[in-house]
Amino acid sequence: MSRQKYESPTTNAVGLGFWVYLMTDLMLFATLFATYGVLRGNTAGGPAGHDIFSLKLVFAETIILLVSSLTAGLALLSAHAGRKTRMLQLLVITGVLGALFLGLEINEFRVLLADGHSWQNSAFLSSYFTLVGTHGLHIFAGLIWLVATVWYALKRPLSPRFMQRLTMFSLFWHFLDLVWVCIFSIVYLMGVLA
Amino acid sequence: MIFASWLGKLDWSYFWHGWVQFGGQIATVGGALTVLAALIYFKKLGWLYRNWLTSLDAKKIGVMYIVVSVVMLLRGFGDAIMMRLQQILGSGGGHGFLSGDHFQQVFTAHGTIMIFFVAMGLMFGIINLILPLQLGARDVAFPLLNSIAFYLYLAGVILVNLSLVFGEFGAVGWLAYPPLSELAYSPGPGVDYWLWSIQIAGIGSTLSGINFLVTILKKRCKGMTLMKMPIFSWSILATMILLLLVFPILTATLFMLSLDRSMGMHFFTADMGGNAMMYINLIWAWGHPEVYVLVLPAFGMYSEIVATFSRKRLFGYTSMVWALMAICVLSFFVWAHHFFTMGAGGNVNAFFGIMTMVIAIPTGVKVFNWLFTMYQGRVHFDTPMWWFMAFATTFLIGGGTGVMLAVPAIDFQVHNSLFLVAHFHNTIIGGVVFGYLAGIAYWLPKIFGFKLHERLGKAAVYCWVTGFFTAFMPIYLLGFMGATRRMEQFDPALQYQGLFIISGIGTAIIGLGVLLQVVQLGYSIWKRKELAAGHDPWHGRTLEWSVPSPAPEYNFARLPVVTERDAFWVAKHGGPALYSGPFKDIEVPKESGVGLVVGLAAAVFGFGVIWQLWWLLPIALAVIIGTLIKQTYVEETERIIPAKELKA
Amino acid sequence: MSMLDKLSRLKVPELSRRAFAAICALTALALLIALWLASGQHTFDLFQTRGQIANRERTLLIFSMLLAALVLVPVYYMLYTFAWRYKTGHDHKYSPNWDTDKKYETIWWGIPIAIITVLAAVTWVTSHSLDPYKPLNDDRQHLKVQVIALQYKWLFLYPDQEVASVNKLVIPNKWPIELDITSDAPMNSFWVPQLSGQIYAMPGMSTKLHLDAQQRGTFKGMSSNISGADFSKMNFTVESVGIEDFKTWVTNAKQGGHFTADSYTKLAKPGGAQPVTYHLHDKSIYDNAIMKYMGGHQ
Amino acid sequence: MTSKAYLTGFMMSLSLTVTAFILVYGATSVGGSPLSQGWLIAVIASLAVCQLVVQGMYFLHLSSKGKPGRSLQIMLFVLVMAAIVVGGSIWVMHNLNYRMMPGEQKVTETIQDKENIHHH
Repeated sequence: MSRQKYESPTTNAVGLGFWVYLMTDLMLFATLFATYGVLRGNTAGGPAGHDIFSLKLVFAETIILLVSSLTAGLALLSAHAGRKTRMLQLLVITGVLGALFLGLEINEFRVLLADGHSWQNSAFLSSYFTLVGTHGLHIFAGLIWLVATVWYALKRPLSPRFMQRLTMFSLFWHFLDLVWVCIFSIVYLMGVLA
Repeated sequence: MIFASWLGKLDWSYFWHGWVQFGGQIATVGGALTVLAALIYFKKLGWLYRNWLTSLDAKKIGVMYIVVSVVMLLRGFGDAIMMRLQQILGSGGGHGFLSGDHFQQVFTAHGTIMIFFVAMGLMFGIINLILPLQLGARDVAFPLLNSIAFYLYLAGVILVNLSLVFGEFGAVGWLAYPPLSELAYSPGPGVDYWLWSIQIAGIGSTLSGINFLVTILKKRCKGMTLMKMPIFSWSILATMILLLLVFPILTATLFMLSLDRSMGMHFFTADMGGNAMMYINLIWAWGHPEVYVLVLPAFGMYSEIVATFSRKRLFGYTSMVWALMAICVLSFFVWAHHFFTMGAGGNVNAFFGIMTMVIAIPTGVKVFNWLFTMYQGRVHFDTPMWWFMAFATTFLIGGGTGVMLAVPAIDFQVHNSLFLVAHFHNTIIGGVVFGYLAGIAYWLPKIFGFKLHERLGKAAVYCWVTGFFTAFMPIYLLGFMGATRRMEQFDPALQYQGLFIISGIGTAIIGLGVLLQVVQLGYSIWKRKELAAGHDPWHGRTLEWSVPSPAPEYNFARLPVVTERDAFWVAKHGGPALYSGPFKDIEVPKESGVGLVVGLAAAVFGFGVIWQLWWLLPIALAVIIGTLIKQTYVEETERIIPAKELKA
Repeated sequence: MSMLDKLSRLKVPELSRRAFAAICALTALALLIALWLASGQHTFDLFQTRGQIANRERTLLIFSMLLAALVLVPVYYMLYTFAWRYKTGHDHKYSPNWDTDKKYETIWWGIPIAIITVLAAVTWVTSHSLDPYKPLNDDRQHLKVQVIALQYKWLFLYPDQEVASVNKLVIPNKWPIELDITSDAPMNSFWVPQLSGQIYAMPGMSTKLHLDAQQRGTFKGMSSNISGADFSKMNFTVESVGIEDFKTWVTNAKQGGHFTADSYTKLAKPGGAQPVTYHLHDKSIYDNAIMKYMGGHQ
Repeated sequence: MTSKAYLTGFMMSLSLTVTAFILVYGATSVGGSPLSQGWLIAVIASLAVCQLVVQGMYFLHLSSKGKPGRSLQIMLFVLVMAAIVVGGSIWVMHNLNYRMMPGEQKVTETIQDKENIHHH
């Protein structure tokens, strides 16, 4: 892929608007992290982090999301290079990986519920499910956006408007990976250590 | 618990709550039906849909914001009258006409409506009307997003009014502190109505914030650097930065409270590890910056008005901008002054108390700058300037009592007392309401082409100020007597009734002021020919006065080029011409129903969660997502206004 | 021609008429309030304070009102004189482009900063000296009272005196009192305006408040935070009595019914209550009322 | 913006992630870890921050120079404000939770003296 001159999103209005939206999402997650930080210890007699987290599963999820972030970036790159089929393939891979990540997470929640550790049992579990679940919902929204983008691009050329939307999507997907870095470090790794 | 039955919590008994509320139900439903009947009778439904409901012209959306806000102001004011009457009757030994629970619903609705659906509505309304014009822009950055944001606000309005007709409203205060607002103590749908009406309106506010921030940063005309921007636009820039930083905190906190109530989680419940203090901490981390979000645009309007009516440049433009930014940042360090009495340590209370006082410094600087704008000016006392004098007279007392409240050891004695109630009415009525009414009186000629009747306007200002003092000085005194807030009856031996009666008289005088404004509006519309205002009725200084009144849909036939502050005043007095060059075709956004559909679907989603009709939620979400995705397939979203039409 | 148009053509000097109307309104309001003051015996709790803590809070309140007036009076003076002197039509100096002046700006950045620094210093000191958790400097042992806010009534427990009292807090005059406060209901706020500032009462948590009464008498107490439909009926009285009277009150109370965990559960049901006293047997009622919300261990 | 940049960014993130997981996996397995609890958390936090910086530079193309500098400035400003809200909340809540603890434990805690709560 050739070298593309990177035009930062905040130069045009739509890019700046989307970047500002990402910042409001950052504040939303900051609030959920603050609440998790405060309620972490309130297990109300129930299990704490180290009792219910499995490092192997989280490691798998993290790697999957990281790879999907890479493929999303490469998809944007090939779009800039005008290679539409290559872009579509990479976008599909990103979608599959995203869906796999979501599947693992939902399964993780299902197992927790089956073991009787539902979000109704303690403030810690409530804040854990909500923090990780909100990130999951964002991933789900990203997947819907991805499907819509691929469907739109199937029979259409790579117009500048489409390129703008694909750049927004890749920003969103990378942003979610940044949030996941904070989640696995603070919730899972530090949770298991405590 | 989740799939109890597809009818959820719906129950016929929620229609009937006694005769007093029946009056409210008749007023709400009756009002809506009469408007609908009038529209059908005059065959205007199609006209309304084509020209207004689907319009993406920021000015039309602004007018819609203001119309809805004025209606909600009347409803909120009705709540205020009911509270005054109840407290008069309840402090003389009788029980009044409202039960404790009903009284609590009235003041919860009063607070929620006045802040979210009157003040925020008027703010977004005036910004939509004036911001693009002041920046020399044809439109806001994202017209469609603007429409969606308005209809999310309208969805909130629909839900809060629906709670009066069917169901109940929260009986928990306008910020619904848990554990009282949790399921254990508020099992009914009331708190959910409160929660979802402001959650949906709050998301609308965030979208508007993004829209206006990008408009200011990206849509200014050629030559208008940030430091040459009118001061009102600066106040909106500061407001939007503040709004965008704190509304996500509200969204997250309300999301967590709704998860507690709808899915049985334990964020803020009294038991199972929940911590109600965290809710109070978070809601005020949003709450205090929110009141600055409301007052900063009013400060911007006062700066424009005082400069224009004193025929002078605004004194200390740079220090005014610094003061705005200082308030914007400092408002992030003060929120805990709302719960000094929760039991935090001396260090925490002292820190937040001192930071609250520090914020009074930039506010004080702004007042001095307004005074010295009048100094050696030629002050013309038209209605907007009267509103400024009313603001200066009342807000200073509010500022003084605010600094007193900032001292924790004093707050221990006056927290949640009627002294506090009088203080925040002082700052909100004196600062925000007078500011937005001044803004409407000042800019209405630009949007509709006629001035409001001067003498009626001044009479209304006179009633508002006299009414305000008569209504709230007794409330200050009651605060000193150790009367706490939100009580519907008092021990007659305390002899509070006299002061409540005086306060009732004050509220009646304010009511007269509101009536005068309604008469003024009607009279001015009736006599709009005589009251016709040219493009520059007040000898204005900024760009919005350089376009004809009423301002055309595209704002500027040719985009202006600006060289200095007060661009229009400079151009009027021998400066370089604002407009030059040939007329070109103008692209104007086409009408779109996306906002309307997304807003109504959001209201349905809210209704579904409130009454636990779970099957409604995926349908509403599918409609929202589907409409948005369909919109991405629409290619031509603009229509052209040909150049020759502009020359006419 | 409509009446309004005739009115608007009146040539009365506008500002003087407006000033006259404003003065007339202010006097009318002052008269009304004076009438109310004369009509009965009114106590201004925040000023007619009867407790050591409330006395110091009152001085602080008056100090801050004076400080605020120090700023407001000159600003009001400038506001109305500028409005009058620079009204169009009055002959005065007109300098339309004079829009900055370093000297003035340093004054109105400087003076507020100075005043705020004074108030900030006072705030730092008083936030610690009047901290509700800070015991009164009195070498006598504080009388320990445990307060539980229930739905729409107050329960006062005297563990050392083995007495339980509903809606009436009897305390020895001029004696330091230490209150541990919780709620077995939605959040409330314990407030006796004439004796001290308020402190929240929250379920599952225990807050502290220290106060005393400097003279005998009955003082009004209330919950100053909304906690349900009848929260406005959650009033109680504080009676400050002589040491001997307090002792007799305790002995009489101990003749009353026994206050056990069951009687607490019955009392905790929503509803009002008349003042009544019991002989307190179970000393752990207060801690159990908190532990109930802990759900296992903290 | 080249595929090489994305790949290097990916590899750096991958290594940072793997290091963090190995550290914690080792610490919680039978052998235990040489570092104390506090140090481990500090190391994980710094690894996370490094990864945020790496992904910010390579994936979000944030850099201090030129036009992309604007988005970095906005993000840093928001991060500072978020830190104020989160840090402030945790400070306030920690102080409140401590002072809300029932019974006398409060008396013995060292914070006791700092908050001048002395019992005779």
